[in-house]
Amino acid sequence: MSIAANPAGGIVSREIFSSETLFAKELERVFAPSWAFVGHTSQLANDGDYVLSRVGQESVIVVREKGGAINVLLNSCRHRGMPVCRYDDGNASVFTCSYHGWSYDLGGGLTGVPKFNEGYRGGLDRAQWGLIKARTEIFYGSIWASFDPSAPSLEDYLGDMTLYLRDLLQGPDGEDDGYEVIGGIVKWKMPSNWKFGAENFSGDHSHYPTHLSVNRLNISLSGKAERHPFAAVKAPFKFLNIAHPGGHTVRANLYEALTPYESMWAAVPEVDAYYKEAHEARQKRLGDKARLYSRGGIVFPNMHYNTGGRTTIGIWIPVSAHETEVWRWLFVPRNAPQIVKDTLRHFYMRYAGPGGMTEQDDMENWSAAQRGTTGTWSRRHPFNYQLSPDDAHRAWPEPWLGKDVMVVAGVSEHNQRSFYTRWNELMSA
Amino acid sequence: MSIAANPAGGIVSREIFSSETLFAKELERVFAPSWAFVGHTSQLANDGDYVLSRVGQESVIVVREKGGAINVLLNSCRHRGMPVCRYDDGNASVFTCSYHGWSYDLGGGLTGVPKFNEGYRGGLDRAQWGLIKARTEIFYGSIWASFDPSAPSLEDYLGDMTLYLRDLLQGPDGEDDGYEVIGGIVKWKMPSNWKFGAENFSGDHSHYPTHLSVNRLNISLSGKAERHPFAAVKAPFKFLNIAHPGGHTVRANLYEALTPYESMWAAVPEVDAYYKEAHEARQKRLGDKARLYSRGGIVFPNMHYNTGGRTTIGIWIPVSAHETEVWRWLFVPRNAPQIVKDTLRHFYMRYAGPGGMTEQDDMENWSAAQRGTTGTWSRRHPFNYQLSPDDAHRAWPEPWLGKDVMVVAGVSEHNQRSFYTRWNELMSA
Amino acid sequence: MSIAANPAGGIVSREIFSSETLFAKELERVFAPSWAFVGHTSQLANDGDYVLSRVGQESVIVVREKGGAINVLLNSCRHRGMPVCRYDDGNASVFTCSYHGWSYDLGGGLTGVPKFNEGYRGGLDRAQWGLIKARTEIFYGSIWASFDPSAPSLEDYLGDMTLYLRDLLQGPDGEDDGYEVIGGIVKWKMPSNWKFGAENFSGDHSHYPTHLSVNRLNISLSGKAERHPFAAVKAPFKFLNIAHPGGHTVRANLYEALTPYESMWAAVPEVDAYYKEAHEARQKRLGDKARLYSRGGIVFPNMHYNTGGRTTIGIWIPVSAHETEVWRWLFVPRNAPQIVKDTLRHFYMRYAGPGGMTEQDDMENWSAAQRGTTGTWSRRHPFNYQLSPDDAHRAWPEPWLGKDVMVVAGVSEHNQRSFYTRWNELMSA
Amino acid sequence: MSVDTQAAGLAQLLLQREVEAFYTNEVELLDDRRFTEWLDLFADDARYWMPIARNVAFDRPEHEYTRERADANWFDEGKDDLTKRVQQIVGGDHWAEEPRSRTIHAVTNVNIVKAGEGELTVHSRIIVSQHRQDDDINHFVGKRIDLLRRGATLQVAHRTIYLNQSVLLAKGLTTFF
Amino acid sequence: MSVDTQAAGLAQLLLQREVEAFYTNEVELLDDRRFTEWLDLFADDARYWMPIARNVAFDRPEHEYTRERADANWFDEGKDDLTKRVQQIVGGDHWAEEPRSRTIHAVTNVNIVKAGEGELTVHSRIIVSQHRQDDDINHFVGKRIDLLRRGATLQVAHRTIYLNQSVLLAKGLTTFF
Amino acid sequence: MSVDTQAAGLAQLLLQREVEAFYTNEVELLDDRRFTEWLDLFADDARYWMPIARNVAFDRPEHEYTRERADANWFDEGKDDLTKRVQQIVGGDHWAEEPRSRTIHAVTNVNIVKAGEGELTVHSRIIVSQHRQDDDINHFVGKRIDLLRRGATLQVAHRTIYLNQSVLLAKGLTTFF
Ligand code: FES
Ligand code: FES
Ligand code: FES
Ligand SMILES: [Fe+3]
Ligand SMILES: [Fe+3]
Ligand SMILES: [Fe+3]
Repeated sequence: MSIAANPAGGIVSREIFSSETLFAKELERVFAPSWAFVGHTSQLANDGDYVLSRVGQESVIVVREKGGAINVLLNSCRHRGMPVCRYDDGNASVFTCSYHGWSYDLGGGLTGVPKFNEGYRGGLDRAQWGLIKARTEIFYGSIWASFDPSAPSLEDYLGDMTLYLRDLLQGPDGEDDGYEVIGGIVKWKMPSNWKFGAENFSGDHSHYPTHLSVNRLNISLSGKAERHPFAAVKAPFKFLNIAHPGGHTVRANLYEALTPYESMWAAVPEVDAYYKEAHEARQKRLGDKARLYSRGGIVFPNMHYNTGGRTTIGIWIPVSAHETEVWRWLFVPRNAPQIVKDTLRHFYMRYAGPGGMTEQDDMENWSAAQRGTTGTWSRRHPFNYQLSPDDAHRAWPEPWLGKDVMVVAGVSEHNQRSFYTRWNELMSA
Repeated sequence: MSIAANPAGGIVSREIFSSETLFAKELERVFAPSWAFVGHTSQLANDGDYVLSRVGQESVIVVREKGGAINVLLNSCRHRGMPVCRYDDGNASVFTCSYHGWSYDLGGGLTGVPKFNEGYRGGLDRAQWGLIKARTEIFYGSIWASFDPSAPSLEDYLGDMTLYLRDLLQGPDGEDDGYEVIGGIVKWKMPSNWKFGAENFSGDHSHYPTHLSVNRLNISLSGKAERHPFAAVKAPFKFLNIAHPGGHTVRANLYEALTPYESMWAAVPEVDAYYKEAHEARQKRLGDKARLYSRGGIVFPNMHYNTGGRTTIGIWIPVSAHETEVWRWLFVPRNAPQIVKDTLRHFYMRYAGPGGMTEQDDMENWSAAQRGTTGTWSRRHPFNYQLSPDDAHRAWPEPWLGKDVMVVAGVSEHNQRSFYTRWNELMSA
Repeated sequence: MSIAANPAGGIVSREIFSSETLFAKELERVFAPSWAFVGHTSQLANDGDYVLSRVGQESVIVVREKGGAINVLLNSCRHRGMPVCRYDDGNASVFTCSYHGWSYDLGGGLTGVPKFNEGYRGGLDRAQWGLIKARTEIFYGSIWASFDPSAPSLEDYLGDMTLYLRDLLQGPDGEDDGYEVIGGIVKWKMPSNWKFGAENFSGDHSHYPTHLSVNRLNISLSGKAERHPFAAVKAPFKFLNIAHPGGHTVRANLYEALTPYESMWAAVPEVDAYYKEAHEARQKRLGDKARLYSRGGIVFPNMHYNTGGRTTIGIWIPVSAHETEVWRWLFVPRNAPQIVKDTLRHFYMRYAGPGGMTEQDDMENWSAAQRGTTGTWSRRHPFNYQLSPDDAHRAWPEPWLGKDVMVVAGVSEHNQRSFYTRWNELMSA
Repeated sequence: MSVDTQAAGLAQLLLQREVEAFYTNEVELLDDRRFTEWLDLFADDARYWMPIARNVAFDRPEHEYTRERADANWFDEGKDDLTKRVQQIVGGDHWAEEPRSRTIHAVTNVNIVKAGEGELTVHSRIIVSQHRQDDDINHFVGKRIDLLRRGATLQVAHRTIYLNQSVLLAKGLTTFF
Repeated sequence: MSVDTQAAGLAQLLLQREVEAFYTNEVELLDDRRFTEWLDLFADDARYWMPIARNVAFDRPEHEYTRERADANWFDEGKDDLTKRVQQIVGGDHWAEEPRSRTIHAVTNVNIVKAGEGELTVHSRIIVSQHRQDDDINHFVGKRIDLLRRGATLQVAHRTIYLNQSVLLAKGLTTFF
Repeated sequence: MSVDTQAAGLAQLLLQREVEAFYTNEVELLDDRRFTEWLDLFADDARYWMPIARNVAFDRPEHEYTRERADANWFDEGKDDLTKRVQQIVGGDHWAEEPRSRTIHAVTNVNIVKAGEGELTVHSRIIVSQHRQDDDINHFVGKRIDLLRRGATLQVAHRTIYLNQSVLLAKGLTTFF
């Protein structure tokens, strides 16, 4: 059975965006067996620092225990389900439940139970009743969690995507783990299915009519028209849609050659100077691979990111078939001058999220399109993803792009087809 | 299986008003195969004029193309479902989607696709990806649409109801297509099942306790007590409940003879004069059939209308088992003096809709009764529609009332029984 | 099949708090066959007095007919479901429906039907179309109703619980039917499953971390620390968790001996004096059984009560799996001086309900815990009710506590296990 | 400040206060259900108009609201109509208001945009919260334009109320604005 | 205007301003969580009363709200009770307010209906928006009647708050009105 | 009252009125979509800041809102940015505002907490109701702190808006506050 119709052929049923039955199944089949991005090590500077995050719909505590190890714990008391942590962030040595007082250490261990001896009289095996602890892995500063014991390792889960994720987390100068998160996770709700967001970040390059207004206004800081700073670069490149068999996708420019820096931030000379220097350092550090300039992508199913002056990681939190909560972490280069950090921060705020001049129009369209998924007649007609079909190359145009990736150059709905194909595999099994 | 219990016997299950499962089935079985009223030609004066309307829950564009033909198009882009028209009304030569820019002509044809050649490379058959176009028919100015290719023609769907619909659309002087819609479709939501409205308009003549207050206040303009202008007429008549096998129903007075005009609008002499003249012209034009004075009715399932100084057509838009959106088009005689148009407009606004002194109390009762459909115990006890049973006559008292109509004279729940019998046929098939 | 996992063993599935499917089943299996508390005779001083109440989700009219008999009628017109009574309380001799005017006498009999003769022509058997009347019983002033003809008598339904219910309704001086309801039923909504409330009142003695703040503030009027007036009493007692096979539960102190009054209301000397006198009168009246001092409990499934200076009866009205409406009747000793009534009224208002400093924190925890019942991962891990297992004694420590009760002394989750065991029996049958 | 400037300033403040007090008194009458006294705040020839909103393109703002005395409107009537509405409510048989609504009206941002000889043009915002039974709840927020006539007291000669809603999210407009 | 009329007008305006400023200061204290200072706005013998609304027939309006010092009410208490409520919140262990609410109170339509020697009777509307955590949200709208006592400063001697809701749509009344 | 006291009282009232009129004018400009005129109310070097709220423990109130010019915020920008936002809306191609919102802004409890030589610090509450299409509806309630600069007219030099929401319950902040 194919739930999503024929995604490889560019035909996707509308029902997958509106059926609450399929939504419930998605949580089990698509979200539960996956790895989730839950934060970044720069959020946890000191032992005891914690921050709440989400794995699928679940609230989790991401906490740094004594010695620096990071744990991801299900934020639900084993006694009667109460969230044991009720603050967005803070520093703690123990989490004590406000309902009946069970308390847990930073590894989730149930260390305190009122009336443990005289009440439970040996009948409560505390080792069995600790907070549910996720498998946790750190990848170049990014923190990942999975509650599924049968999921592959994070590295296997990512596959060739490790290249792009590492690249994302490298500073503009190509140094590993070169970013830090600024204060304040941006969180909001939108009235559309999470997959509208996912497919957009996976690579919806034909949606420029959405952004007529910001293109008209030149919101980039390149001093030139368009909304992207990198649009100012004139060096020849191939625009690549890079799809991974695990459902991850990447949008990237592959420049034909290593070329000198071209101004992308002319509006703020200090920033332009920083990027020039970084550009050169990166070429030195990465060599030929510095030709790769990522623009954004997703780690299947719901982590999404942008680069190119808007370095952010986000998650689409599935609330219902018709509602999604969005969280965004804003990244700035760890070692950049303050003016670079400020400029990027400001650029992001004006670009993305509910206050962002660009993404406001994306979300308007996603939420309006959402209504087209429920009607008696309209839902009988599938969506179309047939742009640029049948031309994917494996491990192309450079083998180092990944041995399993399937790549299409130019504007295409290839990445979206791949995303729904992977989704369909999991759902139709 | 009989889902509605025994509607012909006046026994109707409460569950049909509250079950979301039955509601979903209604959309498929009752709404999908029907014809829907979507507007009136007077709303589209010029080529390119369009207005949004609804077919069942679906948003549709009713548009007049070059040359005057009227099309009804599903307002959902075939690419990714976005509504291609986002304004309640206007004038257009093309509908361009704000998401990825597909554009459609006024016949729904997909005329513009960005990257059509270099992107789709012949793989997209535009003829297959136009907007979904409804079958559209015009009946004396009223516009009707159906998306069901296997539905009968509108005329067959209406059957004998054509007589009453034509009558509704005749001016007070009996001239065909004698009405025009005034500006502003009245739209609101109410917290009750759509069938409470449908059964009321089909003929709920025993609900006068609902309207004690307006009867007390004499809101008619007849200068006499009561809320209806026609209540001032003293000529003898039979009050008829006229039910059609297709589920349509009519409430009408059949006067015993052609009699001179009796004052119904004494409060506004110019209006009274207009109606006197129209009364005489109508008798001349229609002869014996002018004895028929319609008061209101429904075209199955959800079009409803009133006459008698409140000439309006409305639709009950099914939102959920517990919520309905209502739209009302207000009609005035096309050729009447302005004071007649103003008086009727004012009379309607004070009578019907959320601002109407009469219908406020109807909706209060419908929404309170709605709660009686969900309780553990109350829903085990069906509703009662046994008023005036077993006395329907076919094609009576005049054969020209329709060869298939079943008629009961006097206060009765006959029309409601017929409505639910038809509903039950479709749902229980 | 065991829907609640293993409640007797202290393991309860989280799904029973969040599944709407189970919720619908609860209405049929748990609520429908039970007896419901609907009010108190002191609310109906005169013939014709009525008050609206609830049986499960259903609205009912509790009315005193001529001669003093009390009826409980389903508040839903048999014609088309309209509530025939639309006021929270009042005095009436007939209930006339505002929709089509059917009218019912105070026994529910359908006495008035417009057009009864000429319309229904003998086809409507009024005896069959009266308001649905519940079985009604009065127990020491409390009014109970059941719509289930196969339910046992109230006395059999209560079993040994009659002792505790009678005790609850005895004045502080031990006189039967010694309480009256003060004006104003307290009603509100809370975003959690009704069973969080039920299990709390059934006996959640380990939830004191919930009430750290009020314990700190000494909101009791004993002049001593703690929030309960009875906490000031130093006479030795056993704290008993008393569970009935029908699912009812009681929390009570059983003092070791009849001891002199110890001050519990030192902050208001007149109140203290009243309680002292009542204490002595009660010992005289009840003899050895006066050692029993109830603190609260539940009548299965959703009636709950507190004593000990907060004499209240409440019901958890199930709205959905995730929402509950709460009603509370406040009782004061019928014959006490006004200052006692005022003090108790004030004590309650500051203690319980949405304005109550104590229950605010209960409800905060219940509604936060509610979220722990839905998550993909968290709902795979059942709740734990294993506190003080395996130590229940039948009819203990005094046989007069009830021949079928199973009792545990001290802090325990015994009552909760019993509650869910009974629930599970009904649901899993 | 000169004495004259002071006097002018004071006069302006007193006028502002007079108008604000007029509106505060009005909402108190409405919320206390003193409807007959409320009617007295309207001139005998007063008009009460609440148009219907449409969703239109940016270049057709003039088409956004339906027209007074021409199109369908939520209200477009005179004092006689308002009087009938009041008479309907007070009778105890107007089911949509029986039991009665509990309403709270708040008026803010009173702006005297024109103070003519015998008339004032005043803009304001009105926030209305309406509760009936346990869960029949409406919230309305509106922009109001009044023509107030100055006589022994102020009176409303013309009132316009713009609601934001296009599809009205209420089954009945049984309160006043 | 005569000088006397001017002086009277000015005095009236200053009184209105004084009362409005009192309320504005009050809502700022509440929203800034300066609860102890907020308590100072109440006289030591102050009463704070919020009755419960019932749905009653049109001819029993006097039965619509429960009675002070007689029936069940949402609040019917004195300054000592308010003080305990404040002490509860500030301790960090009152879970219904931990994390704390973010509130915004707005007061409008301040109406000095009686200005006696030492006391003012003042009506107003209060709009309260309360957010906690991500989705614990309450909106309250109320009609308020205050008895304000005039001393060195104004103080609330008696406050009545009428909410519209009959079944309260909140699990906790943890803010002040 | 002495003449001097009177003059001082009057001056205070006139200042209060001036500021209230400034805000009333501002909301009328916004709701009438006269955005270009609205921009004129801001100084060229004005800052417009709306932080993000976090749910924090009672003893970390200083961490509750994100920091200006340091953290992520809903807005943290200057007049050039506001100007771009206005230019975006008026073009007819900003889909999130096409068709346009119908908004109603209300400002209450205007509190001049500091009146310096050339500047005023003013607190207020803002209530915003936004409707688009049939059911795209947002309600925002905020606390505002303005620095107003006094010149020929008042101008906003710095504006802070505190919303109660932590997770924003809107897909777009396309109106102004
Ligand atoms: S729920 Fe956490 S200790 Fe009971
Ligand atoms: S959704 Fe219409 S062009 Fe893509
Ligand atoms: S619903 Fe009661 S008489 Fe018709
Ligand atoms: Fe985009
Ligand atoms: Fe009617
Ligand atoms: Fe408790």
